[in-house]
Amino acid sequence: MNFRRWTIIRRLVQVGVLCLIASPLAGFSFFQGSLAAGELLGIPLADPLAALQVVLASGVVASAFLLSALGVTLFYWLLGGRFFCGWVCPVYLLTELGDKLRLLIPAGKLEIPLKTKGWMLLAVACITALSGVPFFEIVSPIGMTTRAIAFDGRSALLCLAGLLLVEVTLARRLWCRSLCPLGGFYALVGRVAPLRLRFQPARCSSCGDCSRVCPVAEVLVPSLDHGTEQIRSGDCTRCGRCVDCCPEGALTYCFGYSDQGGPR
Amino acid sequence: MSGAEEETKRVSRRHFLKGSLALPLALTVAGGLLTVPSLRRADARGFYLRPPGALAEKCFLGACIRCGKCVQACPYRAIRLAETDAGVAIGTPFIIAREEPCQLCTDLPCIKSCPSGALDKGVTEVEKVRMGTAVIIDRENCLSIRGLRCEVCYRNCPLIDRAITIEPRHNPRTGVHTIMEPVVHRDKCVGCGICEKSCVREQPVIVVQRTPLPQQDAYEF
Amino acid sequence: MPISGVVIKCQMERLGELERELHRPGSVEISNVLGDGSLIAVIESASLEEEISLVKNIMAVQGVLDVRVAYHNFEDQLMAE
Amino acid sequence: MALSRRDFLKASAAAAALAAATGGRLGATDVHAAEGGIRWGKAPCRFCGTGCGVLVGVKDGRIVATKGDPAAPVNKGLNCIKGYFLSKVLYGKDRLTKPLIRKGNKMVEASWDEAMDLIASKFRESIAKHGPDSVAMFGSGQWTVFEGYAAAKLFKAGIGTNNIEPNARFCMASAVTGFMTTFNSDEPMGCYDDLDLGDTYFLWGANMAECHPVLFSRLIDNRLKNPKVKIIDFGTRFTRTSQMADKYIRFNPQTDLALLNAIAHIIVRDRLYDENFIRKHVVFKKGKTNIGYGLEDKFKFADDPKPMTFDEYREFLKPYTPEYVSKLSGVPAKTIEEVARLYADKSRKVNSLWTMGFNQHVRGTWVNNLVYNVHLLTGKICKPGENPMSLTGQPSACGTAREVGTFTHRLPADMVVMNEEHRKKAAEIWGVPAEKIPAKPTYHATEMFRALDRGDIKVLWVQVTNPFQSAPNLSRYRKGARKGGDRFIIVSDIYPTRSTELADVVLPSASWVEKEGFFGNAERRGQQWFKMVEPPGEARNDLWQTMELARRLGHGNLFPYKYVEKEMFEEYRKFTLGQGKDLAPYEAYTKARGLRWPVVNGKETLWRYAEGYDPYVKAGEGVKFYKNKPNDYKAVIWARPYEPAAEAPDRQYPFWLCTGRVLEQWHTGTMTGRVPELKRAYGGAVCEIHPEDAKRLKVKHGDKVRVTSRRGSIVLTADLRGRGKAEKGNVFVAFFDENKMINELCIDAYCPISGEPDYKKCAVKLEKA
Repeated sequence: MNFRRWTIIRRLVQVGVLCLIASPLAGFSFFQGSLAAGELLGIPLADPLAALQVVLASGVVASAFLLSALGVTLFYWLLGGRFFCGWVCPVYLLTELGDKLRLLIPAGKLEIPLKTKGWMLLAVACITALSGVPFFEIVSPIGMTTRAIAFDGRSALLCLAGLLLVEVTLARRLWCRSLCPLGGFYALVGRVAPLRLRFQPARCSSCGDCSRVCPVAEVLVPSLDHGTEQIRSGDCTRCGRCVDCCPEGALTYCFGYSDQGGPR
Repeated sequence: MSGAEEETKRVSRRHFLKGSLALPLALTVAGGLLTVPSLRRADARGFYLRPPGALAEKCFLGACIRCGKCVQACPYRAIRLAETDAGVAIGTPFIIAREEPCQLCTDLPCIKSCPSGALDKGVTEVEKVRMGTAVIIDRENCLSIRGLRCEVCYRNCPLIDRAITIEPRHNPRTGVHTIMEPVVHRDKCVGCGICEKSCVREQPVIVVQRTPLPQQDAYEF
Repeated sequence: MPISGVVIKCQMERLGELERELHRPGSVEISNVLGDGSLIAVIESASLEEEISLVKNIMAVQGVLDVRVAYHNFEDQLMAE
Repeated sequence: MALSRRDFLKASAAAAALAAATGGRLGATDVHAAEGGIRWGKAPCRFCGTGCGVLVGVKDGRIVATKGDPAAPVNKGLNCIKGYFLSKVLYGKDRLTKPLIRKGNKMVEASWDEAMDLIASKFRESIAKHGPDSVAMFGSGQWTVFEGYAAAKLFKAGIGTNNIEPNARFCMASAVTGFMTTFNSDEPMGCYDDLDLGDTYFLWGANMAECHPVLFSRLIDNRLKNPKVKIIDFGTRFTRTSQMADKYIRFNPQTDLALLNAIAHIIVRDRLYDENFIRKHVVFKKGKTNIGYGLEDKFKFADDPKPMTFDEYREFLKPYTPEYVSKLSGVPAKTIEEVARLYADKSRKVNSLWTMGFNQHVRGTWVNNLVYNVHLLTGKICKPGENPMSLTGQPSACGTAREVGTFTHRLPADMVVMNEEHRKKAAEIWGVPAEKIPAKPTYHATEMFRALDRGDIKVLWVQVTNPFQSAPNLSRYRKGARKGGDRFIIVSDIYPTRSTELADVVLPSASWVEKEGFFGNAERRGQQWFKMVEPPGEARNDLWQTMELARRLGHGNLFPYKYVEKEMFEEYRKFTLGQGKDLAPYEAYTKARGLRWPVVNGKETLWRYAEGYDPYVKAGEGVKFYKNKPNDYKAVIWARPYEPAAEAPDRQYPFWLCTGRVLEQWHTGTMTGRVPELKRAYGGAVCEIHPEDAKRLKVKHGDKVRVTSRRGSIVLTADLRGRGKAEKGNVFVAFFDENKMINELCIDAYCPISGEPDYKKCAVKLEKA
């Protein structure tokens, strides 16, 4: 079916998030803060990675903070970990834009493995512990973007422009696919997440449209080759583009686990 | 398993070693080398006037997650976020007293708003706040010390007669007037910066600085 | 170190000699002599105390009626823009 | 040539000293070379009644510098923060530089000719149609002597109306009537030297620390030198003055009347009075009681003094026992006893100082009388370091408003229009037929604005003041001003104000050293200055404006001067000679740093009525109140009872509202408001509330509160940490803020004798806004 239902919904959500972050500027008060920590209708939200860093960096333990972080983790676990990347993170939106730009100009083809994210996560943890500052919060393009939106942090925009440039010229979706430690974190969560993509081999006509649109094809393709029932990889962002583009409707969202094996 | 698969496995392992391990390691080293010195630089860069209840600078830099909630909580728009030029302090909240000092809201909304504990929830009344200490850095140019009736800093101090008092002394220049010298009391001054804002000189002669650490002294009197 | 301008009122008849008597380059410099019997002097000193004592000394000089400090290193109060 | 910094310093030093020695102008030429082209001249400060001397530095036709004048006896080179920024008050961006005429709702620029023609025609019309009492002038205690004198002469001797009042009616009138009723001559016997010489100081309703900063610094220095010195501050609000005083005594608003009677009661009861002094120098009198509050239009009052004996006076004081008054005032009886004893202590030199707390009072005249009573009973008056002293708020409230007599009922030098002799003398000096000067006073300030509201006054000219921010019960009079009809309002000012916005014609004025001037401060010191810079654009001296109107109305002959200021002053001086108010020749003032009248044979007078100081008191007389002929040269002790305020808190409006000033801003802030530094130092008016009251109202520091009286309502920021601490049940708001005009809330009740409104007491309610 070529009506791109999920993509449209997802765009709405992504833009919604941007508006949410910008809302205090317009004088609204139902949301405060940013993605690192915020408050929606009085419910405290916290980025689990940020919380982790605070503990590692300063040893300050604010229980309420950690609790809300846990809540957020559970939320994303339910929706499939990197659902955060695909549906919420403004940088993902940015790199998607990069993706579009790549079609227009000769783009670099550097390949860096998805697993790197995990190692980056570890790296951030180590540096944070060593330096005593929440390292990722300092360099994170996510933090920069949100601050740029909510508090017009002008200088941050430069870094983002730089990121976009790299994305286009060096490697496709470099940041989101391979480097973002937060993505790495949610990839771990996503492995055991109940919300997944369901694949019905019977319907598949092997047209390969899905693998063309998928930001992390290397986890989609093998699963399809093996004809497994679910895409179990934590790297899948549940973005649903494959669902939208599959002419046979062989790919759908599903909730719950199937015991069938297959590459993670 | 077929040989081809074997092949891909080995390739991917090598690939794994080359890419997904080497790169993060490189980054760890690089990042570490970058951060630690720049952290020191941030300290050397001198004094950020932090919002009320902020932990000691080093600890604060660790505990603050740069979310900006305190900025949105401040009714006087006194709190702003540091830009990239602040090194590791990027995104942390601070106050430029000369432009808009902390008005010491009775209910301290900024502290309430801080999620990570970088602003200490234990600080509940304004008298307990310690953002810094006001210091008269330029006695030569202080009009009050010159004998003029200024004392604007004193009269605007929210802890008037506690944090700043007037020490009157005879003015030998005129012989019949009093020099009414404003004196800051470190144990009471909260460092809100209202005095710095209100000083009438072009360059404020009273400014908020990092509160000096008490020095161990064997002598008691 | 303080610099001040002072007006020294003198007995008319001793004006001339006082001008010479009081003039000490580096500490007390007479800049003008006025018809009404007063000397305009600039006093330089290392400290306020020294300056005060200088003024006291001048006051003690026989023939000096009154010394008024008219200016005391207040130059930046000019606020010239 | 480039001077090194050190050389520059030395040059400046020499220059300043020279300026000091030669009175600025004289030295100017010599100084010129020395200080990179800055010429120095002397002038009194433009602000309060203290009258500090300043040196004004001029370069290329612009004031580039000011500094305290080291040669000025009042301040010896010091200033307060307002004086420090004097050089900036004239150079605000929005300075008025062209006459403006109202066309519909717009003010359009016009030439002086158009403007003056229009004004003159309006005056002529109105006088022809409705008589001379339909035109009026509202002037100022910031008028130079010349401006005030010219206006008074034009209106009283030219146009032939007594419709002339100064804003001093709003601040000094009660002091005047106090002096007149007790001594039959206006203005204090003492001078600022009393601040150095005394050892006991009672401050009544005066926040000297903020409103007379340099004098306060002098008073405190006296205490630093002399451990015996005691400063006792009576007030209804804890101020910076209270903070530095030895004792702060809070009393319930309006009960100062009772307190002073209680003090007298104790002094008489325990025979602590100076019998000899009383016998020689004092008579006792009583006047009417229940004299009303002047709330209704056209309110008239005439006192009817009856002599009484000491015993009758003793009887009158009977009820004012410390116990009774303690209940009334909230001051412990013990404290009242102590205070009375301090006042009477033979070993102490006692002074009383007061300002608006006494004067802006529905019984202002009475309370002034009562404080004199205490000094007269104890004979602590007319002695060095022992005097009652009324401080003033404006630079020439004394010099112009009071001495020149720019009130509806007054003529120069203590004379009044009601007195035929006085009219004759004035007419003679002014060279007009005696009958030209009307014998009946018309409206005092408040009544003047009521008359404007009613339409009895058609044409009103406002000079050097801002009544449509400073008048009480403001909303009524602001509305009245724009009611239309034949009403026509002219405002002369240097900046757009809340008054110019109501005007039909706005005239751009010259200010301070943009013209030659003469001020008289609170210690009878007259101070002259020369014009030093040109006013900006087409701005012009108010003196010229008044004389120009005179010329166009055909009264040009009243001002036949060449060197206007000098000749006018010499003419005015004729009034003062031999009256115990003698002024020196103009020349003398151009050299001196001011002289305190009476000046007889070039010698100024420090203490009036005192042998050895006042040339009018002959050897052997000791003290003589020689101005009080009607009471054969004795001062009057008045039996004045306690009477309640015009409006007191009730269930509906439970708080007292008091208004006043802060150090950084002056009056309606039109000048200080143009100095960015002062604006930053104290930006806007706030509402001082007692923490417990605030708690009850659930108001925190910084919250917005709505303050409402029966006359108006404004929203202010609550201040619980401020420099001033409101007492329970009281709130205080400064009146300088043109965006928060607290006077809209003030009641326009006034002292029936002085006509001065009570800005210190009315009832308001507070709500969290």
